[in-house]
Amino acid sequence: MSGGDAIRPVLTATALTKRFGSFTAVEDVGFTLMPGASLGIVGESGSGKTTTARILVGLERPTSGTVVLDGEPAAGGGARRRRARLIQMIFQDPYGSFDPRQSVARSVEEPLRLHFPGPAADRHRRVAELLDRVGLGPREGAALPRDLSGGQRQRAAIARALAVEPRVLVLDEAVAALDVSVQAQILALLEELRRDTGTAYVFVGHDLAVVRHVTDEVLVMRRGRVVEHGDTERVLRDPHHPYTRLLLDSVPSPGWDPGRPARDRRALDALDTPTPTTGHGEDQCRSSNG
Amino acid sequence: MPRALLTWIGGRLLGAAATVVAASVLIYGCLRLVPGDPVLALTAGRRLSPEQIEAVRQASGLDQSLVRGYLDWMGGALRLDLGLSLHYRTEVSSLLADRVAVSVPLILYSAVLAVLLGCTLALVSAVRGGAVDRAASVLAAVATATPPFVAAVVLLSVFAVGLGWFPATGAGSGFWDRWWHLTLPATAMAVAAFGVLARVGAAAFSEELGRDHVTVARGRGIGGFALLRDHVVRNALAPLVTVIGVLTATLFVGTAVVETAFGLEGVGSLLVGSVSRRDLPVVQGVSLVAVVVFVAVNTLVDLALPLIDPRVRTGAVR
Amino acid sequence: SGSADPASPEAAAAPEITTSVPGPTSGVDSVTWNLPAGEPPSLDPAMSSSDSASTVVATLCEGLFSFGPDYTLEPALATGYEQPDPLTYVISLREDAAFWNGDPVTAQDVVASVERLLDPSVGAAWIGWAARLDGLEATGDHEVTITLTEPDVLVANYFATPAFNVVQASYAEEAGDGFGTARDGVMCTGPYRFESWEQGREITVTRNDDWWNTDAEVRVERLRFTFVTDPYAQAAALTSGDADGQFNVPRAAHAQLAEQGSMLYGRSLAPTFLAVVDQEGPLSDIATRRAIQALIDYDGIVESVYQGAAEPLRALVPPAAWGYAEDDYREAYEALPAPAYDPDLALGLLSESGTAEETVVLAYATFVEEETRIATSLADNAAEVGLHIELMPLTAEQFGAVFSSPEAREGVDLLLSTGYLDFPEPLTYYQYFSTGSFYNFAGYSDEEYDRYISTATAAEDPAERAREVIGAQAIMAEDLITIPIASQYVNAYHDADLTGLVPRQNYLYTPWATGLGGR
Amino acid sequence: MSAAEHGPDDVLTVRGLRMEAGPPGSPVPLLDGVDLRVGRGETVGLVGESGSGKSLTARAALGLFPAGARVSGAVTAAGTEVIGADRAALRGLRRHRVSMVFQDPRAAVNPVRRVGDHLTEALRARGVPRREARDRALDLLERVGIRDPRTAVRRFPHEFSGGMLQRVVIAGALSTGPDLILADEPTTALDVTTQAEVIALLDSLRRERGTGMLFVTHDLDLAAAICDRVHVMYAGRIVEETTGAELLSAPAHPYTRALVAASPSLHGDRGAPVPVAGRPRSLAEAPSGCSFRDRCPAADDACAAAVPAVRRHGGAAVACLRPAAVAL
Amino acid sequence: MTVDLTAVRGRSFRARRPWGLWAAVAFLAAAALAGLCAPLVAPQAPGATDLMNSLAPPGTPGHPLGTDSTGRDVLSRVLYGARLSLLAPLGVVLLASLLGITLGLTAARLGGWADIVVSRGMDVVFAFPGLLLAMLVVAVFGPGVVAPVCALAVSYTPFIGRLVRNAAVQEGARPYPEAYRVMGFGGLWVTVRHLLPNIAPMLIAQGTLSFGYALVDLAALSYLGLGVRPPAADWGSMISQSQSAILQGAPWGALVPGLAVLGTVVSLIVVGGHIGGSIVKKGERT
Ligand SMILES: Nc1ncnc2c1ncn2[C@@H]1O[C@H](COP(=O)(O)OP(=O)(O)OP(=O)(O)O)[C@@H](O)[C@H]1O
Ligand SMILES: Nc1ncnc2c1ncn2[C@@H]1O[C@H](COP(=O)(O)OP(=O)(O)OP(=O)(O)O)[C@@H](O)[C@H]1O
Ligand SMILES: [Mg+2]
Ligand SMILES: [Mg+2]
Repeated sequence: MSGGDAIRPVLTATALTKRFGSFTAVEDVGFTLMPGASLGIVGESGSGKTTTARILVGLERPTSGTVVLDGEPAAGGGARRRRARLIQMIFQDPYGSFDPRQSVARSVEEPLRLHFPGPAADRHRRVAELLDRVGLGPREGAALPRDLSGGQRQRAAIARALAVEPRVLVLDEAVAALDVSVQAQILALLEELRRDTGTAYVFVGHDLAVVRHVTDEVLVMRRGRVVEHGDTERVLRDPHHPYTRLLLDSVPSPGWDPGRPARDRRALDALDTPTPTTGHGEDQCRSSNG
Repeated sequence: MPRALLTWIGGRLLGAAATVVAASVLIYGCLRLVPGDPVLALTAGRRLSPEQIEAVRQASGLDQSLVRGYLDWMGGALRLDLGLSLHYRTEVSSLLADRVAVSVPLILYSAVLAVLLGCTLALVSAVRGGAVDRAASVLAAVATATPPFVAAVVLLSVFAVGLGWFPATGAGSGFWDRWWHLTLPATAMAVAAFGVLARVGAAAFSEELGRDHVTVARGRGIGGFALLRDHVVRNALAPLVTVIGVLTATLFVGTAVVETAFGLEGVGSLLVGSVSRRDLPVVQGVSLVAVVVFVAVNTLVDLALPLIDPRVRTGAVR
Repeated sequence: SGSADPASPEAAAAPEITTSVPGPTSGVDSVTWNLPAGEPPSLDPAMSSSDSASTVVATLCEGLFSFGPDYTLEPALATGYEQPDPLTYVISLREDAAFWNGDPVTAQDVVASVERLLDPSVGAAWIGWAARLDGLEATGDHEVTITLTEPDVLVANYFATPAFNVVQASYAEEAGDGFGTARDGVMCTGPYRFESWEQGREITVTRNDDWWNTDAEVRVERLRFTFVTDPYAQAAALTSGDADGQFNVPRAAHAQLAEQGSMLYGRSLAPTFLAVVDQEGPLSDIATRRAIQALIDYDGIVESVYQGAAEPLRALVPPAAWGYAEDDYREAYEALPAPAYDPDLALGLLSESGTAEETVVLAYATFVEEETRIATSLADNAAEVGLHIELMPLTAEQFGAVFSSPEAREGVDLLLSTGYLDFPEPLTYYQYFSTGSFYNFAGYSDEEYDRYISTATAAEDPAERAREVIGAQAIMAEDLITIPIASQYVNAYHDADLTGLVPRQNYLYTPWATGLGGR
Repeated sequence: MSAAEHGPDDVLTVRGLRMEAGPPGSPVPLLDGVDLRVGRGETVGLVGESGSGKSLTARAALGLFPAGARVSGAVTAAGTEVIGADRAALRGLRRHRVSMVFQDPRAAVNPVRRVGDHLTEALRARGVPRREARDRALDLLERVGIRDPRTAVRRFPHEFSGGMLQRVVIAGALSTGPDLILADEPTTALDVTTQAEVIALLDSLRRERGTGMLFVTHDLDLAAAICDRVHVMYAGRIVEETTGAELLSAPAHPYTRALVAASPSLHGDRGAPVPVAGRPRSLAEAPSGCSFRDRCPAADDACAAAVPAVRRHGGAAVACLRPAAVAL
Repeated sequence: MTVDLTAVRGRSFRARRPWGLWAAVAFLAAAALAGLCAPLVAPQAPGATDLMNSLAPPGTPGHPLGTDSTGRDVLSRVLYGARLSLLAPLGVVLLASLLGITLGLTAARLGGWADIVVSRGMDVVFAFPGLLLAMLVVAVFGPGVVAPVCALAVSYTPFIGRLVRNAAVQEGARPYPEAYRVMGFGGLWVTVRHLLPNIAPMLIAQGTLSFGYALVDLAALSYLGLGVRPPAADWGSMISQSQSAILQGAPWGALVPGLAVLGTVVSLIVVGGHIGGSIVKKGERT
């Protein structure tokens, strides 16, 4: 993999495991991401998608396992800046990911100041460029996040992430909160950026249709583990794992039978719990987050 | 009871005990902070022979190390022995016991007044909104801003001296007589707490009124009193009870002012008198009792919260 | 600024002094009497140096003698005393007196009571008289003999003060520390017996129907003492009838109360004055002291602060305290210059003074509203002529400490206070300023003054004594080690249904309530 | 639009519903001329992007209008005219005839009361005795597929997962045996797999009881899959009414077409989602005339003249001057 | 006393035209100005006594608001009294804020044991009502201003500290602090540059309310004779000094400073409520 002139992976995750107390949120997750590639992570709620994403960008320290970025292990603390130059993240809630008191332009400028110290004029030019790149004008740049629409905010968040010219962009449910028409705009923008800059994507989402359109490869997670991993088209057309099939069957389509996923799911749960008489299922009794 | 709940209750109780212990260290330590020889502060104004001064020094534990002195004092406190008053020369605990009989009914009475009136005004203003709400919030702000001594002077002038409806001083004896005697002081003390509760309550009630489940309940044909009781008041109870817990502190120290103004000999006026007489054993005793009462009330509130808001039980909230 | 115009049109009319009142005609079940100084710490006569305690104890306990209306000694537990020589007092005791529990009063009880008071561990304030005490013993079942080391004409006066209050020795011993407290109460012989003390609420005493003094008809069956201290609350309590009466009514309420009940005044033995505490500092120059006297707004104080219920003073001892040789005292008093507010004079004096630039620290008690106002006004008047008086307000305890500890007097130059005489003997007060006296804080020492005082102390003959005292008084007026201000009247209020009380200073030591009754 | 087919069997008819908020001087229009109907046993979809007025319309059927809103038009739910109805009539309607299921079950259920209270509350309000109400509640929980109803009624909402809680809400909605269920995005907050289960549940209940359902969603695939008819809403107006089957295959209004094109598909061979310019509008922000004209590639001056009238286009009724005229 | 602002915010005094707010701001500005410019506007020196002209009614020439029982001009004293009456609570709030922000941010940022220790410590202090702590301190050090101001500051610290801690934890749980960390910024930088400014409005609102409560507490202390020592005067001591004159039919000496206290505190509540309210308004728009 690391040999000579061959392109080396920009991101390698090996055997990532994360425990919160006795609860295992992520277990033995691993993958490699080549420059300019796009990897999807799908799964039901609580399957560990976000936790995995947070481990990648260093917001969460894995209980075990390693993340290698551009050939070098991404250690904690000290290497924060290097890691920031290599990997960036887009959050699901674009409003919350901005300091509500700062104009969008200032928010975009801030990482530039940290990573590319230089004359202010250059920086301002670069900010204008970045905003323009994601389709925002100077008027939007001067506005506070709260005065922008959801789509505009997500564009601004992308501009900010691109400011440091990262090799990898992690998108955690980045379009889930948007209306379909706007979602399509953002997806188109992401596709265009990937083409132009060669940034690799880790796209976390629960909407299989979206994942199908933006990723080449997909991980299907269930209860913290990867249950299926492969080429996106292949996985969606010909799922190997019953859970993946369940996910696919759950998506409405003409002539859809909503009763089927329910039956499949019970069958799948029965497989997991050999003795099914444990009172109420885990779905009925929530764990502590609420 | 689930194990987690028991652990939680145990934790709260332990925390409360720790708080009281830490507070008692502070209270005791104060004596040692007195500038100069603390015994001078203790004997100030009393013509005492050197032997007597030595006796005071011993009685206050000043001849011992800080730790020893504290342990003795705290040990005594646990046996309800808080030492001797320098002024009255009787046990602080017996002084307190007599005065509690005045202060406790006063505090309870004024708490009931503040809570009933405050919550009623809050509910009316949240439900009615508009001009009623604005008028209520002005009233609440003015009430919050009225210092108890101002309220006391006004009430005395109008209702005791002017109209003669209520007695001006004394705590009365017998249930009704006492109730009648304590009405003005309790009202004077309740004013500020009433204002705070009206404001906090209006905020809590209107917040609850705006919640989806209230709309849902309306959409299911639940209305009027039942809606307010089951979906608004019940839900706003948790923040309100918390505030009421904090307000007990206000009421407790409010007695200092109001008892002085109304000539009631309760814990508050004992505290004020002892502070100006620098009767430190009494000041320490009253402070300790105040802190214990406050911590106890707030711990009770904390323990009551899971009954009011079941989410607290599993730690889902807070 | 002070009052330039002496006769302000709004000056309050001076209240009338009550000299006699109609006697009571009917009995009263219960009278509620407020103690404005608050709940007494103890009812032990040994502790009765505070106003509150004295007011209550005076109804419960008696000494050997009592003061009559004009401060003559009247028999109480003693029937009389003889003085075989100036150093010996042989006191014969009443044989029919009994404690409330029926036990007779014995000479041993008397000796034990007096000795108890003298025990330093009790900490009684009443030990001043015993400076020249040599012996005290029971010389018969109903006879007690006291011997002195040197003659002291003042000693007999103390027989009527709490210094000689008699408590049952066995009871006091048994009660120990509890004696006088709410739990154990006291055991005395007086017209009222201790019934209950609900701490924080009230002390109740009931008539002692077995009192030896069968001549006195005690009309009030029960006295309830309450402890309202806040002036506003006191006024409210008295106006609304929650309390039936009290001594020392807050001045602001006088006018209102006079309209609805009896507001009574009596001349007092109390001077309010400035005492020099530090003779070395800014007050070392007599000119500064005289300037300060000229800066006191005498008229304003009498009319505004005391609302007319006071008289300005030329000497430390007020006229009411001339218990003997009254004409001599008057002549001497009137010969003293009448002080008046005179800023021009003060300005002149200060220009001569070598210490006019220094700051004078004036300490006063904040709990006496009137004195706060006097101090405030004085400081302001001084500021107008360029003298800086720095106010040092003191709480009750701090103020008390000034009298007992030199540390507490540190930094104080001048002290504003109100003292009083226990009986009308001017010598008592002037004695305090002789060399080495406990209350002579300034360390004042004048040979001539000391000579006058010591001669007076041994002078049996009133006229001779008066002559010596007047000599001392003149020196004092010249040296201004104390600057007299005014003597305020004793006052009392009771509601319209009561009668029989003539307010006098001695309510603190005599059973004042025995005269009270229904109209 | 579908007024012609309006029959006596309808459980809900909305005709010319207009709604305005804000001070009378500067009104904020919220809804304009909304027409729709739901027949007995029918599932009718209401789709559109956020702010289009779907929830306002659904709530109007219960007489739940925003505070201070001015409403005109006619809303007849289960035979009761809602607009201008007095309290008692509205209360009766809500207690007996119409129920609602909201998007977020966690917000819709009082968090401090027991699940059992939520279920029995509406029954108790209409005078059902306590015991009977409880038995009915147990029965309902059983019906919506909750195991061990006896323990469940004594639990608190936070002890349930989202999917389970939505079942409870549905049980509560069914407790009164309504003629009409208003489901406002009942599955948006749920996982896909759970969504399927809840939809299956709603569908089976509707079929058994013949209850009409107004199903609000912004998921076109979902609407197409389960609805008999679908109304598409944009900026406070209904722009198209069509059948579930034709929604995806033959959208008539440019907005519907744009939506379909923008939705990524999982199964079909549709290409990449096609973005639409601009962002969704509320009625207050919408341009004059056709509110979609500023985002519509086929718009011209005629579209600005007036709000387009409804016209038939195949099986659909469309408010557009040139339905299906542009290929997207 | 103080109550967590979080319970009060978002309501009251949000009329469309905030007359109340402007009136409150104007009152506070006037009070502050009165304190600053007292020497310029006061008709008399605040300490100028005139025993023969005591209790002159309002409207007396030279004494627009009358005189007190020592013949001092009430207006001048209220104007000068504004200095101490406003400065002392300001001291309380500034001191409490300094302590509270430091402790709150420390607890929120370090978390774990530091959080537990700081929070428990604040619980202990919280158990002392402000006035009680002030009285305890007075019992030890004697009456005055400095000691009670420090005591009140300490007793108000938990209110501010808890607010800061909770707000910082809450704000820290929003994605933007994490976004900054992902961008490579350090925790301290994010706290100081982003978290603190964002919780500032809430802090200011709580500070405003605390100011009002401190004013009342200090006035109560003066009223009980345990606070300001004469000849210095604040409004509380003026009220207590003039209280008995009410009996003589001269209420102005107590009334005027009483109204000054009331007006100031009501204004502070209005302003604080408004700041608190606008925080929520801002949040509502998301
Ligand atoms: N800090 C934490 N402490 C404890 N448990 C956590 C923490 N963060 C996440 N979890 C738990 O880990 C599990 C996985 O969470 P994660 O957020 O990664 O799921 P997800 O796949 O992103 O789900 P969703 O689709 O709902 O976003 C969940 O059960 C969650 O409760
Ligand atoms: N009480 C109200 N006062 C004023 N405007 C309101 C009120 N309620 C809703 N609106 C506005 O009406 C419009 C339609 O709101 P509605 O909630 O019906 O949209 P929706 O289609 O349900 O959207 P979503 O998909 O986000 O739920 C929105 O622009 C909203 O801002
Ligand atoms: Mg997630
Ligand atoms: Mg909606």
